Amino acid sequence: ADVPLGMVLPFSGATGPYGPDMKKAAELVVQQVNGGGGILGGRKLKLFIEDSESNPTIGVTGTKKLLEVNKVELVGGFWGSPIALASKPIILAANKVQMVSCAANAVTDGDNRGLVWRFQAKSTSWGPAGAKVMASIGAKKVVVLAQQNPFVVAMIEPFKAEMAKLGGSVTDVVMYNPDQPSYRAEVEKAFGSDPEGVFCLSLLTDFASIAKEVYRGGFKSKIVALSIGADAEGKFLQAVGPEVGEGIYHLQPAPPLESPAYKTFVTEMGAPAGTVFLFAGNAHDQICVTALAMEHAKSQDPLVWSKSIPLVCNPPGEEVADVVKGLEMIRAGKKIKFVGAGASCDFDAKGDQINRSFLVQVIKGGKNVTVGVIS
Amino acid sequence: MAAQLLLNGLVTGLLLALPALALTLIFGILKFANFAVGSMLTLGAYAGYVGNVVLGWPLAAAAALAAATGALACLLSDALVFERLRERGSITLLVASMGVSLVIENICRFTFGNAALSFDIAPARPIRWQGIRINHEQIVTAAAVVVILILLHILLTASPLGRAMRAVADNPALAAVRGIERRTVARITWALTGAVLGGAGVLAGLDRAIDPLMGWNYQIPIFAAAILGGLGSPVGAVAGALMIGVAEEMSALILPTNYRQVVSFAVILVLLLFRTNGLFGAKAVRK
Amino acid sequence: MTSEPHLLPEPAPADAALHVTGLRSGYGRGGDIVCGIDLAQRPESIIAVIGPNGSGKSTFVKTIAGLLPARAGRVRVTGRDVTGLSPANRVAAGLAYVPQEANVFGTLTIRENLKLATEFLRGRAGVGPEQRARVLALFPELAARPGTLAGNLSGGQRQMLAFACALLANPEVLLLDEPSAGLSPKIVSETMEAIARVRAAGVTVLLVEQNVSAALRIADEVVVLVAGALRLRAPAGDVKPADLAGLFFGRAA
Amino acid sequence: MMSYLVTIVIFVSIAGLVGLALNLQWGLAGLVNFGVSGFVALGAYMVALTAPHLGWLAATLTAALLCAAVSMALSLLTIRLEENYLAIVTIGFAEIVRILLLNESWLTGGALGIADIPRPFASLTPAGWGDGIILVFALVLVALVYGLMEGLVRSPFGRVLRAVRDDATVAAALGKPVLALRVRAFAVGGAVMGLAGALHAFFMTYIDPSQFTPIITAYAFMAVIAGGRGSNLGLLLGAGSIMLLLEATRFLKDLVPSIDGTQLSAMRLALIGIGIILLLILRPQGLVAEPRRTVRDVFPDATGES
Amino acid sequence: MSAAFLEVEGLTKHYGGVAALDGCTLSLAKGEVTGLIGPNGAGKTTLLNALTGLAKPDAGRVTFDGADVTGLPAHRMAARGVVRSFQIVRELASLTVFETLLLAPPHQIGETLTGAMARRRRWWAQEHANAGKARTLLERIGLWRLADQPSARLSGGQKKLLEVARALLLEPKLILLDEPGAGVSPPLREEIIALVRELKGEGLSFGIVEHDMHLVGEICDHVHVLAEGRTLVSGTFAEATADPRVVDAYLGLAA
Ligand SMILES: Nc1ncnc2c1ncn2[C@@H]1O[C@H](COP(=O)(O)OP(=O)(O)OP(=O)(O)O)[C@@H](O)[C@H]1O
Ligand SMILES: Nc1ncnc2c1ncn2[C@@H]1O[C@H](COP(=O)(O)OP(=O)(O)OP(=O)(O)O)[C@@H](O)[C@H]1O
Ligand SMILES: [Mg+2]
Ligand SMILES: [Mg+2]
Repeated sequence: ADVPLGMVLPFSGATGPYGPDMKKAAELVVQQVNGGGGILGGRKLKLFIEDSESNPTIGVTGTKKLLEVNKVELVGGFWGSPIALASKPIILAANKVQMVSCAANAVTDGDNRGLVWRFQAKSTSWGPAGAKVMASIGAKKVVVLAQQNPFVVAMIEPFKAEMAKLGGSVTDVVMYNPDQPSYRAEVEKAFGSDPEGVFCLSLLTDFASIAKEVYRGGFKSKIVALSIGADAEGKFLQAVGPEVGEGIYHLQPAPPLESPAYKTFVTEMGAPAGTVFLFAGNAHDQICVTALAMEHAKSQDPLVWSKSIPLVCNPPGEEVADVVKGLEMIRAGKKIKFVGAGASCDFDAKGDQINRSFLVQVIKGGKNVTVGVIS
Repeated sequence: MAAQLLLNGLVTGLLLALPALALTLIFGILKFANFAVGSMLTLGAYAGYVGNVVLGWPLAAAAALAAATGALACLLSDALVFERLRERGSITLLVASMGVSLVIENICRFTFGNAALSFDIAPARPIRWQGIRINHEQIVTAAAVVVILILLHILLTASPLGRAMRAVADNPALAAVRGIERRTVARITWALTGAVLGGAGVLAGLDRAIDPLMGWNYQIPIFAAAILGGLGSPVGAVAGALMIGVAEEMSALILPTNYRQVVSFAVILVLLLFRTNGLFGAKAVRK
Repeated sequence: MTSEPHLLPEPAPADAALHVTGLRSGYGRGGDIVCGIDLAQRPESIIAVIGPNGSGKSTFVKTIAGLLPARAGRVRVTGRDVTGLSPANRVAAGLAYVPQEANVFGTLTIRENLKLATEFLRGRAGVGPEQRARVLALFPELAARPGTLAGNLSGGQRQMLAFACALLANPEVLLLDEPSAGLSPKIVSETMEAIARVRAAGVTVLLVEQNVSAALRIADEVVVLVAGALRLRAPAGDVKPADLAGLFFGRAA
Repeated sequence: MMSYLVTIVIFVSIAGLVGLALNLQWGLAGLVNFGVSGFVALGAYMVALTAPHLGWLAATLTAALLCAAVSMALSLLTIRLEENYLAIVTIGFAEIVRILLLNESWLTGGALGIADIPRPFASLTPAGWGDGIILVFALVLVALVYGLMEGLVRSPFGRVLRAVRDDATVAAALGKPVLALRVRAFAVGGAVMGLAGALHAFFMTYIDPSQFTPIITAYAFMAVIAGGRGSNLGLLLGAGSIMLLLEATRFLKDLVPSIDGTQLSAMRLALIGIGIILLLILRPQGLVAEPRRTVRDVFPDATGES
Repeated sequence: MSAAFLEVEGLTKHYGGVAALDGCTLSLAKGEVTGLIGPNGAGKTTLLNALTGLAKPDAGRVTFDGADVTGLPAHRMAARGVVRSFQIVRELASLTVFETLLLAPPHQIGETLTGAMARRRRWWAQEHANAGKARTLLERIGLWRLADQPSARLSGGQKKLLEVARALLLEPKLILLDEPGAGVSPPLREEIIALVRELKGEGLSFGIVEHDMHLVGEICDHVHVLAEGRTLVSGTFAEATADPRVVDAYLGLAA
């Protein structure tokens, strides 16, 4: 029999740009595992994907369909905290595992019976990282320009606190609602006072508009943005061109770029070396971890195999990145530590990924240039 | 700051003016609020993208392609959908236009994906004048909008075609016995609005990035502008668009920006309390 | 029923200005409202169509004008078969029609209404300037307020405007559906005189009227329509209003 | 499979409730309310905020009352507007509600929303019942509201609303209190939309502003039009058809696995659009016609054509 | 002439440059039928509009049954017992002929929200009583056969008849009819005359705008001739129509 797995991903709506690569990465793992003989003595993985349309209600029916019609053991994916939060009670009620790629702290709050796993850094940890970048580029008086969105909102207070610790200050916070035709007024307000730096917490589409507006406005403040907005796996530069992008810093909990695991992943995705996949790696890891944990638990019962997740991910153990090899080692009775393409995949007791480092890049001459890694 | 916001507001308003005009034109003549204006705008932007980026044409040529595409899309949706539902009341047509909007938006998504795209036009730094920043693209936009508006205004108020359009809007049966074919007038109207929307899409694409949802984001301000001006009144649509643009941008002076979208509705509500048919809407004619 | 006036000999179809044969029509999926009407009208004549409410008079003229499709039968205008044509294309054959209800463009001004009367005649020309002045002189109220929206006119003023528009089109065949409704007695007689004058100028008029005595005064012939069929056709001079009472007694039958 | 169907039935119920309300407001009284999503959101948030303290019954009633009151206030402001103007003002209302919910996080949790909304009879639900209780709750609610609305549609109240819709001036000249009638229709509809919101909140147990997009309004109008304006039974069928269309397209993509995700999703959404258009074109009179008081209702012996 | 029921004093209404009503002064007597005639555009319909709350007068005073009712909104005038029919028919398009007449009677319990829900029996009984009256009326005006037909699908004359019937069923004190005879066939015009006479016999008062001199002559006890927004002549039908000014402006030579 097959082992059905599901993912809820955005293919349309405001977060639509992020879904396709995640899908591709997940399918890649399924292929590899099945090619390597499957799990649990020859069972094949079968992947079902639903579109969330960036809308929680649609996400919920999608989740229901996966759970009830496709009988999946895992519902993964989940780009966007509201969708994850809305689907969580259903998945828990069905005693299945939820794996998410979103950042809002609330997702792992509460008693999750060890069934909810986050393949992403918590949003509270993003703010301090941003502050460190600001400090490193010498911006002391800064403004925050942020989309009203659950995972972004949680970053603001930690950012302010860290800025204060580093001797700077946040002079203004400009919030805006997503899905506006233009962001002229917001840009005017955030940049008009000529702050030294502006922390732009935006997604791709709005950031493209904002960056164009900033360029055309001739504003001089330095911009630190999230890579979801200012890179989005290369889509940002495609959208605005090199002049507009020039000099924008951006950061993101990053895959271990230098690790062999990530490099192999990039090749397998068919992308040129050096490509930074922001979310695809997480999707990849979700399926890998699921397969490994099932094999480890010798069961596809979520209540059982979910307990094996830390056992195959956290040290100690022999580090392994290739899922097929990992499966073989487990079958051979070896203790392994899985290293993912998206992260080192260490989890704390609440199911949050820990030890995630942030990759800081700056756009120079139409290219992303790595500035450093903040851990 | 205030002067700059006012200018920004006028720019935003001018961008809204063309789609609002298209909306009001369809409403005035075919008697329904077309929810597909947003998606037609998106389609225009993508058509412009094809012309400008894929085919490497200059922007003006790409805009012409966008206008033609818009006109064609409107004619097609009329032939396939709206004409068939014409007897069925304005709200049915409105709902049908939501369906059309879904189809067009997703044709764009299917073809071009979700990621934002841009024209192949190097953005320019602003021209500074008396502390106010003005942009090259904004000047182009303003000029284009003003020219189109004047042409349309002349066409509608002073030409026999404009009269025929209004006659059909008023009473299609009577118009028919006066020698005016409703179908022809409807098609001309659609082609005109489609062209206007296509052109507007290119201007919007210049202003921001092109993505499948861009038109949807314009939708509510477009409707607000057309309503504020008085549905069916072209002059009103333009005035309404400018007012909405200015009110929204200027509100940043006194309101947090995240409440900016509330402003246009407040303006509308207050206005409609006193003038139930918008700024320039025709007073209800005795039956 | 009193003595039934004799039927006139039908003119040969070739010289009929308006020739309707076997005409049937109705609304939507409902039954026939006009149930097989044959009528040939001499050029430069006035036929008054009278009948009870709901007998199908308006439906009959609407079908001739092309606003309702004929379910059977043919319509010829000045020898040309217009049966399948759209209303707009019938205008080219010289047909003008004034509906019973909604006969002006309410949201357009008087001036615009008058302009539209001659602007889209499809190759035909409206009346000359001299005649135009005559028509407008008939209704001084209209000429005095060209900027008024037609929808704001009084009931009678609308009738005048609608009638004026039809005259300006200089048609071959003029279909009038109750032109006198709502007009003051003085204007009724002036309107009727105007109709008689356009007949003299060569126009063929089909006149639907409830104001039987006014219609009889100018008509050449009268036809009575009851329940969608012609019940009587007679020279106007032979008919007295009182004679018709019997035919009406079916009321809305 | 069962529980997926249950979910669909519950969403149909929610859409049905919204549709019933809209059918009263728009179908019967001609008031174009494009702020449906705002009222649903208000109901849902009211329940989310009060249910933990007041219990589900009081919370549900509070939601209905709040929505009725807000509805009444809105209608008093806008009642003289012609339909398209009313439409935009009500869209504006929904937008304002959405923006308030999104930004007043001290009360609403902002973009994070509110989680762990207690369900009715949660403690009584036997294990393994899943959404059974909430399904019963939904069905009872729909049945009650349906009964109420049917009563209204077929009563002289329904008729006088239709008269107001056809020509308010004539209705006023006939001595009907047009304004009061409109306010009432709006308020009752608002209350029912509040109930729909309550059901939504109870079912989801987590709500956030992005769940209450204008698409709810669009689907409600589609349901009413597809089902036949003015007819409640038709409307429930309409709501069912729309939901069916939305969900059936999900299975379509299991059949065409080869194209990429975005294109699949684009195809699915386009199909929904086409489905809506076809529904409108192929169902000219709606699924069921508006009920009328016929001669035969009063004079069983009468013979007449219609 | 009996006591004044409705009194109009100096009523003025301007539309832009047009004085539709220009200091119009007249009165309608209780229990009588008063004719309002005059050339097209004299302001007759505007007068009716001003009396029934559909047009707000610029100046002047209206008293009805002793109370000042100037500028009251439409439904308040209707509630006081003043109803009207429309010259250019305004049918309730989606209501059937039968429903239109069932709608007309005032004070229906079932038209309130609570009444509709909680007092089914009561309103059903009322409905039956009203239906009886509606049927009789429809049979007289020849529309019973079309009772279940939506009003939009009537002929012009039938709509007019329905319009008049709707006003007659309202049980008002004063009925204002705007050209009830226009477009109505002669036999049914006689029927309207008969109906008005009957209702007058029951104590109702009428104000009738009409261009059909036969109808006016048959039923009107008193006639006001309006011209250019003012009362030109008042008197009996014979007196009014004999006045040379009336003949000149209104009747023309043909009459
Ligand atoms: N809303 C309006 N706007 C402008 N002019 C108006 C309006 N209503 C009426 N008028 C004008 O006021 C005058 C009086 O109109 P009214 O309808 O009262 O006439 P009437 O006596 O009823 O005429 P008829 O016998 O033709 O119905 C007319 O000249 C008309 O054009
Ligand atoms: N739009 C319509 N749909 C369906 N039936 C209609 C429609 N219009 C009219 N009828 C019906 O057709 C019949 C004839 O109507 P028509 O308007 O031709 O009568 P008419 O002879 O002109 O009467 P009138 O003298 O009252 O104007 C009537 O019984 C009417 O009910
Ligand atoms: Mg007729
Ligand atoms: Mg009048």
